[in-house]
Amino acid sequence: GCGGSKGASGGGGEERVAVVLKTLSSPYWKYVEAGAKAAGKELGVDVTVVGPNAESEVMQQINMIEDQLNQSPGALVVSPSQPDTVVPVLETATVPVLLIDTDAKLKNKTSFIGTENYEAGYEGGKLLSSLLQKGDKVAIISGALGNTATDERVKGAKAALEEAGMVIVAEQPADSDKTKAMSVMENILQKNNDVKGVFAANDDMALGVLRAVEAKGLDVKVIGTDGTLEAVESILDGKLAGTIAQNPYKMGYEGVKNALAAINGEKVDKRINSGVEVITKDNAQEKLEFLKTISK
Amino acid sequence: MAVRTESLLEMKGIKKSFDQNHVLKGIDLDIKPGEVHVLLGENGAGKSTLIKILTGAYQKDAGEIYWEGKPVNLQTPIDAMRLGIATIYQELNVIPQLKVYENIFLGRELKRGGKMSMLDHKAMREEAKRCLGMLGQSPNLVDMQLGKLGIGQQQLVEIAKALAFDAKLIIMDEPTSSLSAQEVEQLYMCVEQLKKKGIAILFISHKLEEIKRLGDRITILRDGFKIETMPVQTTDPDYWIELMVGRSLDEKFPKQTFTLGKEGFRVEGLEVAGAPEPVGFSVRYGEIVGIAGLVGAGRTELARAIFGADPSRNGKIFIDGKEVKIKSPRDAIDAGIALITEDRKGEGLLLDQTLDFNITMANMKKFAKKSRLIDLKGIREEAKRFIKELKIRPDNIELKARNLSGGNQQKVVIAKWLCTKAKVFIFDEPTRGIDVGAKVEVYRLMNELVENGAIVIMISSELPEILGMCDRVLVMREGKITADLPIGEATQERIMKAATGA
Amino acid sequence: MSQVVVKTKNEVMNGTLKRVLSKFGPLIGLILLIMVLTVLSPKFLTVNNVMNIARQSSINALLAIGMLLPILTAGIDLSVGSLLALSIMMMGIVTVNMGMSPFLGILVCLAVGAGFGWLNGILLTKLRLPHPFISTLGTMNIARGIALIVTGAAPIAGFPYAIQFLGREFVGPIPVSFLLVIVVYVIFHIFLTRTQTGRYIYAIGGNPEAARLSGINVDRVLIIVYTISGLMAGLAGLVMVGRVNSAFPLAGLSYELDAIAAVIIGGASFMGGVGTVWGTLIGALIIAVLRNGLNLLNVPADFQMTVIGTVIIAAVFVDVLRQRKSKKA
Amino acid sequence: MSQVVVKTKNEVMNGTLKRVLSKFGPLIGLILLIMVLTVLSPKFLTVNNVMNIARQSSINALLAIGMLLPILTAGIDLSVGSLLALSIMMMGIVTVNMGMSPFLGILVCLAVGAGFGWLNGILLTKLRLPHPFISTLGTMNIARGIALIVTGAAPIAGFPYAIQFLGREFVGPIPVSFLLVIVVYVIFHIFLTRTQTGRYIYAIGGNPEAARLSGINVDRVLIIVYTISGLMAGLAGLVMVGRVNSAFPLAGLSYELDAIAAVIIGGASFMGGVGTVWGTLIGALIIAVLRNGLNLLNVPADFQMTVIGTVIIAAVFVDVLRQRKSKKA
Ligand SMILES: Nc1ncnc2c1ncn2[C@@H]1O[C@H](COP(=O)(O)OP(=O)(O)OP(=O)(O)O)[C@@H](O)[C@H]1O
Ligand SMILES: Nc1ncnc2c1ncn2[C@@H]1O[C@H](COP(=O)(O)OP(=O)(O)OP(=O)(O)O)[C@@H](O)[C@H]1O
Ligand SMILES: [Mg+2]
Ligand SMILES: [Mg+2]
Repeated sequence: GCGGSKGASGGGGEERVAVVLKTLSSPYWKYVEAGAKAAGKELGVDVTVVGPNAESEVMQQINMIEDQLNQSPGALVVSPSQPDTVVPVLETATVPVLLIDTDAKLKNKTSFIGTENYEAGYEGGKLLSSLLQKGDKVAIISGALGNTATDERVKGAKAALEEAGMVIVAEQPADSDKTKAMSVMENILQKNNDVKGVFAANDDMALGVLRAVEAKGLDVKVIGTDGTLEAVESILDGKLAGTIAQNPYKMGYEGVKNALAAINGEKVDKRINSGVEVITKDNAQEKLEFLKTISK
Repeated sequence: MAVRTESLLEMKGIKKSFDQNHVLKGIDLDIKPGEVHVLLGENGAGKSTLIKILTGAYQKDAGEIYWEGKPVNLQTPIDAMRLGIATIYQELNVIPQLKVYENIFLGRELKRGGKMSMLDHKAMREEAKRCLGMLGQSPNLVDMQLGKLGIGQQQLVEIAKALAFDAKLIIMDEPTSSLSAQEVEQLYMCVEQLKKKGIAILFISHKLEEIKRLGDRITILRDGFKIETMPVQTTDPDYWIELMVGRSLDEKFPKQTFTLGKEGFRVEGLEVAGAPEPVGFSVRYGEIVGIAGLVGAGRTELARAIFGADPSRNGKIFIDGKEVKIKSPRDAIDAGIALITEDRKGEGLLLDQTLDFNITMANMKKFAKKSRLIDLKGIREEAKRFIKELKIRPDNIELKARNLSGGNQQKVVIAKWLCTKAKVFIFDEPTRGIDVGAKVEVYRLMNELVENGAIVIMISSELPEILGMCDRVLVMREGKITADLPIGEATQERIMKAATGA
Repeated sequence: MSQVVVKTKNEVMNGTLKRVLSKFGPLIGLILLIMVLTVLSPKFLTVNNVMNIARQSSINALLAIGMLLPILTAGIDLSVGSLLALSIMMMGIVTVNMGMSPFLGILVCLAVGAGFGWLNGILLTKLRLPHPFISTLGTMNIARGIALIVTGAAPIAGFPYAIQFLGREFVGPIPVSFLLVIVVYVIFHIFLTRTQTGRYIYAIGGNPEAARLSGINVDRVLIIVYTISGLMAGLAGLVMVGRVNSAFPLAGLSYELDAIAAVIIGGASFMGGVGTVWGTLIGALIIAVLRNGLNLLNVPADFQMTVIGTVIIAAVFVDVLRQRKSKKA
Repeated sequence: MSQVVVKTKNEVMNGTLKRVLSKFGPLIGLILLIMVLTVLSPKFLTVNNVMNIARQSSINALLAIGMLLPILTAGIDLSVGSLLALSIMMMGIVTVNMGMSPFLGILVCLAVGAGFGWLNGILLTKLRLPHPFISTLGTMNIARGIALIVTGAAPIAGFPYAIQFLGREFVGPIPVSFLLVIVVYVIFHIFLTRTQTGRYIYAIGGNPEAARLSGINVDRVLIIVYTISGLMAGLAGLVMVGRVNSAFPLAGLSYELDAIAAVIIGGASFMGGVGTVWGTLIGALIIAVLRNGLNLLNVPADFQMTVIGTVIIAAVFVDVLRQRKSKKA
């Protein structure tokens, strides 16, 4: 869905919830948007979803929060690109503030809805280890260094892989870019052609890695993170070994739902875990159908 | 060493080469306070190079420089300026984006107080007005943006820049090449005043009359060697030429007269931007028509308008009685018109491209083969032909235009337009900066063009060359053609009268 | 047409008006933009929102005025975004991690920016790299790399109030950061128009060879130019830290593009020698107003890019049209 | 010194060698880099790895050769990364979503790139925007916005083999994409040195006014230049799709920087008129070799940027040193 005006369906008197995401330029955040919009439709809330061009546009996100607050919404749902940065502006907010996907040390927040990225990475590491033997060589593909979400995932994955006794022979960045990930993997294979498994900090990179592996005709287990449509399809085709989905749709949906609850003065849990889903061949079909319904 | 107190400046055994090109092979030069010392030599003889070494713009390979008897080491232009050397370079060295007065004080701004204080714009303006006044220029000029001025006025600003400087030696590298008679006269008066104040002047020029008039001593350079230094007044210009080109020159203006044919080129009611009324004139086969006038008379504007170089223009142009529509330079070239522009650096050359590239640029079509690829060999041969014909030096087609001497650059621009095989040639100050020998070559070329059935129009601020080479003279003033004189009736006085309106 | 015309007072006035307009050329683009947004959104022309814009523009305004100098010399500084990041990371290490005085921190922040800027200048002039694109592309990567290394990519939060002051506080309704912008711009205006070095910057951009032959120490001026550009990156970082109370190594990513856009929209030329302080301010405001307006109108993110692209072209085109008219008249 | 020196055969040889060196200047930087990496990693100089580098460099090489043209005219094209993305998204829609012929898809891909490039040229010449930085910054945003809009930011996968061929296949050990690069570079070399338009490109960059007065239709040439640059973005996109078998709207993000870097490292000048096809190839290879080497050596992520920055400066500096020496000699 690409329209922003669909929320304005009902008559006046609707509550308005502003949702400021890290970006809207990737499928993951589109799922969050879809969830938020769906909740708005079901509950009769006017939902505005905005986000900068890229996750790295941190100040642009702050500006967007300011501009949304300026229009006095009933509540604000935010997914901070850099957790600490939103604190000063959100502290001044006089309306309920809910954080989704990424938490921040905000005193006046109503709730945090999401899964820690560390946990997602940890699950990914566990999944990869379960497919391999102890002592197997693995590689990690990280996002652009300094991107807190991918950095946390990498930390989690590393911890799980090390616990399971895997040998991490390479850890290289590919800036969350599919093409770069492919090149990086080709180069890693050049030196370590006995790598048995790869953890990638997002699905795009996982798919790029997969391409490099396939081209060499090697049997390497590749695990991604995010659970995008493309990744799930690849799992169904028996290519990608698995991905860790953080349930972005649910985050968006719960975010708006609880925002409305807060506006109405109802009690909202301080911490709502949207859970992670480990997606492998077993449950991929189900996930695919769900993703298809929400992305129309 | 001998006592040197007599000399202001002494250069000894100066050597300089660029790559394999040995330009200066041991030059000696001495300049005394209050004298006008002239440097004379063919294009590419190394005059500009020598003075650039003196001003710290280039580094010498060998030799010594003494200033007031003491050896000096000139690493940068600042070093030379500190000694009291002011320089008017051959190629304009101005900042088009800055105002006139800012250009005049560039590098030596006046300030309100100490070293760190603000600039004193007011004082600079006043002082700039004074310097421009010495050259007979209006004080209103000071606040103009320099880039908006014509090339002649820019040159005057350069001269004013040197005057504003409390110098002991002023170097002038072809200062009069872009000036017309009136400004030249002002400059001569200026030079005489400076001389009286004991300021020495190192003067480079290709104009023999002016050397005779101003110079005290003359040094002749040839092939990187100093040939001779001698007093100006007691020696004969023909002797200088002999020393400088290695042979004697029979005639300075090889004028040939051809039978006058029918009208070949006609301009009717042409509205030139900035001109008060439409302009028209015609040229017949077999004649060379000169256009004279003062700086800023609008001659260049007229030429550019004919050529379609400036937009919005009304009027008709006929070649052989047929009207040609000209909206752009491309149209003009297709119609067979060539404009040899006056500003070789700004409008003529690709400084970073080779000579063959430059020479064939306006006529690349000719070298496209059937395969639509360019015939590189053909280009090189054509370029070599022109280099030989115009005696461009060094005769290496691979050289970048930037590395040629000023006069040789001018020849490359001429070659570029000869290469187009046009029918109508408009030369705008074609001999600017060209040495006496080469000038004759250019004049011969014009003769040849006329003989072979081309129309030739020459815009020039050099009255002698107008009088010497043209069959008819148009005089312009403030955008209007104020006189149309057959050469028999054209005298210096009549032309000046029409040009000044006096 | 053909007679000499005595200038009437009216015409003289017109002339002055024209000069003012041509000086504040891009202003017309800004005014048009403001008019359109005022019509489209009732929230746009409120004190609150105007102050928002003032605050949101300040970081880019500071980077842009620094960027003006290299561009005036026909150069460019691609490193400002990275220098901003490195400056604030170092400030964070000094004040938060090591707990030293906030004033020392501010000093470190500005010094790191200026120091790396100086390095840009040295690389350009002493190593004689062919174009600042290369040297600043290099230091852009180097500085970003160091910013990532120093804390292992971790962000730093919890800065002392003294550091936050500039980016956070208000004087009445006016954000301190915007007052800072005004002060800085006034200083730059004086610097560029009234001091020797300022004029030399224009001269070098206009014709570097002529500048050198006029005895200007071109290298020295260029080093000053890049040092100042780096210093402004540090200052912009200080303001940013004040706004978000944290420093992170990816701060300022690709900010150089916005800064360059502001300078060019403001009427400066990549060919050097042309450009003004006030034009740059207007350029920065155009960008900030545009972003703010799009947010107020809740334009979806993917459409925002398209709109921003179109408006950038349109804003400059308005100026081009105006100049063409004033030339014809 | 003053006598005429007869050139020995040796000297003539030396001269030729020098000319070759000065033509392939940045080559020395590349060779040095290769030597260092060969020593550091035994895997580096293997056929396999060399082919890897060839393949990895191809996308940037194609963008860079397109970028060379605007830079030769003293311009720039910031939009190539975005045009790449838009081209492949449209190709995806045509072939995957709508199931049309892959050849139509390829045509669409190239046409979208060329079409937007043409628009860049029109904006620059007909609207008379002051510098292509503005027009291409505008279209960079517009094209990226559209790329995001057309599928709502969703990627498209599963391209037919005919489309994947270029980016995926090998002829013996040699990747087809690199053969494509070679062919394209040869064509560009012929275009730039042997055709009228090619030479006009150099002329315009060297002195636009002189070019115009020499009868060159400057606007027409500039439009061609930007159209070709866009076309190459489309072609690079085609190779990318072949490599990763999917199109995504954020593809090619900030690829313009790598392309510009390759051109400048390859010895071209932002001032226009200077630069060669082979230099550009070497520039693209330097960047690819560097990235490959960092991966092979498993250099930690945080050090990579710093190393890249340093090597960019060093590679160019080597060339500067060489030129300075050859001038002295
Ligand atoms: N920067 C340079 N690089 C290479 N060669 C140069 C350079 N500057 C000058 N030359 C060469 O040095 C020689 C002397 O040039 P110079 O400009 O000194 O001549 P000139 O006597 O002033 O001639 P003109 O009367 O035409 O001005 C010429 O052959 C020229 O090609
Ligand atoms: N771009 C410009 N902007 C404003 N004024 C200009 C511009 N170019 C030329 N002028 C002015 O127009 C007038 C005519 O200049 P033009 O160059 O045509 O004269 P000219 O007779 O050819 O003299 P010159 O001997 O200098 O070539 C001059 O006063 C000049 O200062
Ligand atoms: Mg000379
Ligand atoms: Mg003239």
